[in-house]
Amino acid sequence: MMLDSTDSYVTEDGRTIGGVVMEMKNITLRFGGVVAIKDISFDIREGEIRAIIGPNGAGKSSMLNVISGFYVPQDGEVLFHGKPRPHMKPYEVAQQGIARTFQNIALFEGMTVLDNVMTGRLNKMNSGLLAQAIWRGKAEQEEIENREKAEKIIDFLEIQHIRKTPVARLPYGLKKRVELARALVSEPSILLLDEPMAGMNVEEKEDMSRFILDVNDEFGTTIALIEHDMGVVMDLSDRVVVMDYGKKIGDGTPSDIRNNQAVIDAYLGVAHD
Amino acid sequence: MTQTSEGVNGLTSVPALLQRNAAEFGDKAAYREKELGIWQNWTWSEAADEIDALALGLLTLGVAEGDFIAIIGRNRPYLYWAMVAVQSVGAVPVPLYSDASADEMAYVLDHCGARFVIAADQEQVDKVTDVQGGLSQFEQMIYLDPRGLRKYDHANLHQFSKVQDAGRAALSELMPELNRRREALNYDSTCVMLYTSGTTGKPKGVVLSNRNIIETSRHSSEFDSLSAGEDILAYLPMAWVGDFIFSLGQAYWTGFCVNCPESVDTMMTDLREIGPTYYFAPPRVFETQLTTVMIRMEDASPMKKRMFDYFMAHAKKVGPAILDGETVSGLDKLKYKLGDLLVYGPLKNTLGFSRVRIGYTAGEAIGPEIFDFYRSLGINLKQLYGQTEASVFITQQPDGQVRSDTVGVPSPGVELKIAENGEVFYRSEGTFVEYYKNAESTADTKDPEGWVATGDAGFIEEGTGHLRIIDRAKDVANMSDGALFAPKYVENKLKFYPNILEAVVFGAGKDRCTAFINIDLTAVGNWAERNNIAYASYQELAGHPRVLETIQEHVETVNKSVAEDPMLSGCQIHRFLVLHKQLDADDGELTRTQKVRRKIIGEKFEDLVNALYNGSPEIYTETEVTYEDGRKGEISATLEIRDAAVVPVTASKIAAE
Amino acid sequence: MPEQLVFAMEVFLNGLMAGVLYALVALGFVLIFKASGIFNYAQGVMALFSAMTLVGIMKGQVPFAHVINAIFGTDVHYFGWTVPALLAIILTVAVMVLFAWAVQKYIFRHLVGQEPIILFMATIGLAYFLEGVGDLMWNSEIKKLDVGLPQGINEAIDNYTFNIFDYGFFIDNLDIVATLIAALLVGGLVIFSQYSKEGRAMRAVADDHQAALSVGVSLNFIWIMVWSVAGFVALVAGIMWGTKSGVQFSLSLIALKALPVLMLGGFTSIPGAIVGGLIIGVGEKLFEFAIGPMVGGATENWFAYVLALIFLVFRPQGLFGEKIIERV
Amino acid sequence: MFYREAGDFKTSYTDDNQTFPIKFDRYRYYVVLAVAFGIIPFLINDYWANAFLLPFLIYSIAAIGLNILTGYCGQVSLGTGGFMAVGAYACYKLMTAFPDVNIFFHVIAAGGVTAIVCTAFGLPSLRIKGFYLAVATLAAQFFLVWLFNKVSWFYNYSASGQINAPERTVFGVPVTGANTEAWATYLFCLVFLAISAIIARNLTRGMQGRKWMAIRDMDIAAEIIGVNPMRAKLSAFAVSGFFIGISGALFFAVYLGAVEVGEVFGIQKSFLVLFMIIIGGLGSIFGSFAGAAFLVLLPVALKLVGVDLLGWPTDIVAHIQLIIVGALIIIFLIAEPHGIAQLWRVAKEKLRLWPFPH
Repeated sequence: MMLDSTDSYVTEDGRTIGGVVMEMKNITLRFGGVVAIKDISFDIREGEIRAIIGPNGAGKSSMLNVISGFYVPQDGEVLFHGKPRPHMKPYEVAQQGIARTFQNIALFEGMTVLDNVMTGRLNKMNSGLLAQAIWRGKAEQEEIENREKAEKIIDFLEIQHIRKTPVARLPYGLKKRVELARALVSEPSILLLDEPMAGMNVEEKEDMSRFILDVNDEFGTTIALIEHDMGVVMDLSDRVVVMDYGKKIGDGTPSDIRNNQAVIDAYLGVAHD
Repeated sequence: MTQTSEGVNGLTSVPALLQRNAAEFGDKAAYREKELGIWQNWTWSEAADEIDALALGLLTLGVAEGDFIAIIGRNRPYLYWAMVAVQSVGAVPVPLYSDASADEMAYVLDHCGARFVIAADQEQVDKVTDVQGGLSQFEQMIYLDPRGLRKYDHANLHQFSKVQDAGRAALSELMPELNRRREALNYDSTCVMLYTSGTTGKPKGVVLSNRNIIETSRHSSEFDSLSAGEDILAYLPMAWVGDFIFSLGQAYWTGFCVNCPESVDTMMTDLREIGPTYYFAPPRVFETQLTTVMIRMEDASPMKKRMFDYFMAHAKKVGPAILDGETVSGLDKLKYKLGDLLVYGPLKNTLGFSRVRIGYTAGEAIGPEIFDFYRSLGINLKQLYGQTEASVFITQQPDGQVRSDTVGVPSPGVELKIAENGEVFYRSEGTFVEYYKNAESTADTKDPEGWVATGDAGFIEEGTGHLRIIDRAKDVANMSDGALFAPKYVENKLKFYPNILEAVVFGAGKDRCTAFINIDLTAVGNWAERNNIAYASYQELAGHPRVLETIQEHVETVNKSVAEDPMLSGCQIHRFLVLHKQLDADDGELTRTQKVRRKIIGEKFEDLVNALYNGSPEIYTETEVTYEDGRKGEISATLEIRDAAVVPVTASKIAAE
Repeated sequence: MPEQLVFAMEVFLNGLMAGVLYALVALGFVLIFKASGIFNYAQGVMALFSAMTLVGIMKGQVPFAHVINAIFGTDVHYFGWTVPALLAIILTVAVMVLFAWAVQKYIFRHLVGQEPIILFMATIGLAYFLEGVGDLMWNSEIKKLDVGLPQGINEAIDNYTFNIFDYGFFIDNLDIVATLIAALLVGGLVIFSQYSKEGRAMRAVADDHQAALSVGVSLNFIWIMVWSVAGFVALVAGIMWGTKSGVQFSLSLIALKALPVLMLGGFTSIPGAIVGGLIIGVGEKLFEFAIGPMVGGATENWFAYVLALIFLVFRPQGLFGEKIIERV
Repeated sequence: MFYREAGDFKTSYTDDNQTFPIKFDRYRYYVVLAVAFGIIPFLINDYWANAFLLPFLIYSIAAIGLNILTGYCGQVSLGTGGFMAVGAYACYKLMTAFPDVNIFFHVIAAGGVTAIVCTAFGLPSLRIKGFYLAVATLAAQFFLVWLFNKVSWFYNYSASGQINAPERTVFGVPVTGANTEAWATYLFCLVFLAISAIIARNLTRGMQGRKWMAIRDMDIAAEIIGVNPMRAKLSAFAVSGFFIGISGALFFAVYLGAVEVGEVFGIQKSFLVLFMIIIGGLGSIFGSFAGAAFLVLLPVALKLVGVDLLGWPTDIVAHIQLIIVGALIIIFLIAEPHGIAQLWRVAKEKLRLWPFPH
């Protein structure tokens, strides 16, 4: 299926996939001598679930870090809504509506679930220090409005019962869900998920998949996720990028990828030369 | 009996009550629901607006007077509004059990010919859609929670809020029609139709008129002097008459506030937060709560444990007396006060009972020590006796005359009579109109003078005038030697042991009684842990010799106490077995209200029953079970059958002569 | 040759020598930090404590004398014997080893895996504790310490420089000796950590605890060892300062002197500590010499810090520290 | 045990967000306020004012300040003494420069000045972290103390090099200078403490607090989800500086009356306040109070027992105090890193569950 960057189409399960929102153009990223990403290009379409897969050390996470502005590529550029994105600080990227979760959970252990989720709203709240100090008018107003937003997500991800529990006390699976909530509550235009199912048991994986689909379905959120568990990815995503040793070795719908020789080799671990 | 044909100052329908409340306590809380982390609040006037909006919306959907509209879901304000909205447009609400299976629903929906269904969420919507093919009259469905339903075909599917918006939009043009229909409602128009789960056969649709509901609510509210200040927690199935009376009838009559929990699993915390002043729960709820209390206290430091035991003992001694306003020595009072500070108060608080002014339990007999436990804490827990056909109240216990072994005196406006076979009959303004589309069973239960057969056997105690129920009338039978056989009576005695969850006693027409026992997993499991007995499954635990030991002891003590009653001494249990599976409504062994279906069980486990009588020491059996997700499966087990010591009956007979 | 320059040279020399001492103290920090990630604020107090102990032993002081007197109303002070310096030093080293063992057993064993900042605060607590103990044991009055190090102006240099610049540099013998010893010690430590088995083990621990464990190095042993070494370094520093300006509380402040050295040199780098020490030593002396008079003097109090601070802003990991790569 | 929470439910986020959501706690808080404002002023005498109450109030403010920086934002500072000095000297200069402005505003302004200075010294925190920063803040400590020592403009060229607080009044009642009364000074400080505590609480429970804690718990993640690290850290330094400045001003103007910077605001002060929040509880307003109370009372108690009761020489008692404080720090860091506040929380949980153990 050849599509123009502005075309949109409807998936068989009735979701509308829009035009390209973000495009990676010939990204190359080096750490000193090591080349983490070598001249990779791909795009992300509005409302789709886009997966980046590959064996460990393929450079998936580095790619996600480039998208979220944490790493600055030496070559290539990131186009956001068609315009090249100037080099900006991670928090500026976040303010553009790009939220993410982390491979090894990065929650704020000292806070409750609710507070963690609330932090996701910080770009939506702008009352000044003084206003907050006296806790009147705008400050209080914002706090309440955003609390409600947060609660809706908490409700959506079914974590009401742990609302006021310090995250430090939570089991792994729940932490992952809280982190998703924190990212989701910021109403992101693109949601980046870094190995959302790493280290989960089967049920937890099923739950997480369900939530990811629900999120995409209910809020129409564009999702880009990294996963090395092939199976999960194939069921979840609309399109898949496959990376290996920092190079892109495949890009297309799950079915395309399944019959892509290079991919199969990479996963069967054919010797690289 | 006094016939108030026109209600009290013209309040002849629930919608009328609603308008009165909106006028009288307009900005007093009417509904609360724990949602999004706080208790969302609706005043009476807000509730009235919501209900009007929905009613108008229903009009736009073309609801006609006399239509039946099924309402399916857990307790939520919206669904209560739905009931009243449905009444307002002259239709009849039919609440259904939300945990009912698709085919159970199919039957009811078909039987009442519901044109509309108001469903809570995707789960319920799916169930109905599965069966709607077979429903000739079914037309449209309204759903509350849109989650997951966005992609459904909305040809005849509407979102609750959208319907309300439509209603609000059409306010000006449809308001007259709505008012007309509301006016049209009178004391004898149908208020609600409730399906009795019925311990046998298919459910029957009990038609209750406004008179039934409002009169009963009025009487019962006055009986306990309920006020608009009460708070109740609505957590029992909306399809159950009790919930309808408490959360709708009485709530609308007195104008008190109905609080809905966030979800089933947060029920306990929500209960604690709200701290209801008026509370109903079936015995097993109190039972399990007591069990958990005891289990939790097990881990307390010895010193704290000792204090707890000490004061609980004292409470047992004087608590009930103090509650009944009897005089106790000043020292005891003081000690009780201290205990209240250190134990009772905190305990009630953690259980959420601090504010309970009146608590009721009914539906089953409650164990004396369970009952006394709560009363000794100073919780005014009482018993009532009732059924759907009576709009609940038949008898109830007045303050100060509360005992675990009676169900109290006839409720105001209720007449009682005992037939010669011991069956209890009643007559009141709460008496139901009819069984929908079922003239003959209506005739069976309700005679021309309006006397209704309860189907329970009992007698009125001399002196106190309290009613005592022995058993289901049809279960009361004779044994081969002619001795009276009252299984429930024995089963209850057994079930008073925390270890025993359910018991089914057989013996009608037989020479001696035998029993199935269901162990209580929480209690026995905990006991097993403490005696480090390893077990992999319910089945394994149930079969464990030491468990059988304990159960046997229980059975034998029960036998002793049964033997003391000359009339029923024949009902002692000679042989018993512990079932390898928990009796379950999904397998049809219990009703949705958790009552045992004796007959069905008897047939289903025929092999086991035979084994009980043919003296075999153990029996291999295979049983079909239904899992939560509806899949069916087989479990097999070899059950050990035990003989229990009995007190020689003849001896006691001689003593009697 | 202009006079100012000559003075500057003298200042420079003194700075160098002070710098070597700083380096010595800083080394104590680096050792512990490398091996256990602990930033040992108590280093200075350890110097004070060891010096006190040394004096106490030499004079034959009764430990906790005035506590005992206070409680039992007795009046004991001295055993009435004196101990030769060398023996006393050996005994003191023993005490410091004991101290190292206790610190490891009772404090840091329980704090393994804690954030560095927590460990740092713990060492501040330790500093207080140790200071208190020291004062209780040997009482807090100022003591003279003389282990026979030469003192007074070094005639040779004085004359020599006089002949050249017709101005005699004032260089104290003690400083020279101190510098030599410090230099020796620094050298020794470097060699120790590079070539000895324990030293290599120590570095292994520093690089990767797990790895170190897997090659069968006992963390506990290593940590006790580095604390002992640090104790020994502290003792040497204590002797220098003690001899120079008496054993008193201010001695513990040399730790504060060493901190900027570390920030400059990087907490994990032995050469860094040395270079940093010299830079600070020379820098602060020259700054005081050049700028001091204009701003009222006593700039040594803060010069080192502000220098290090400014430096850090531009190179957070210090001169020789490894670059910090952040990951998520 | 004393908690009766059944029926104490929340119908709005405002109720749910309030500082003391549980009725019982709320009432206890009111009682404390009533006692502090309504009763103590009538019972107070000079001994208690000077030995305990004033230092407690003033250190509490400082502790709150440092706790915001260290406990909430995770930036350890050893410059507290220096910053208090800024507050003190700023206050002194203002008092002498504008004698007819009310002292109240001088103190506030002193806080403001300190906030600015503190922010300036916070700049390195953008590049360096953990104890690198801690050590860096020592620079502030030494530099500032030196500055106030050497530059005589700060102490108005007085020969002694000291600064002395002239008499100033609030509503005609002297709160500084020679002839003040205990109750007046007490109330003056109490008002400041109350306001500081409330402000601190509001800041820490809102989004600002969450940003700080986010930086504290995981700065990288915080930045990636949109926290601007520079603003977060510098605001923490500013707010912290503001409170510390106020406490410094009060310490000089109200409590001591005369100050020689080296002795009063030396590095020991920095450590003292740091210890207060470690023992009291990092990241807890209540902890700030608890820690201050504890470390203010300890010497008083030790003196009572050691000197007055056992008649030991004061220097021994002083040394013992060092040992105890040092040991306590270590013990708390090992056993209860969240200090007294945490112990309090645990106890409270137990009481709420009573009679159940868990």
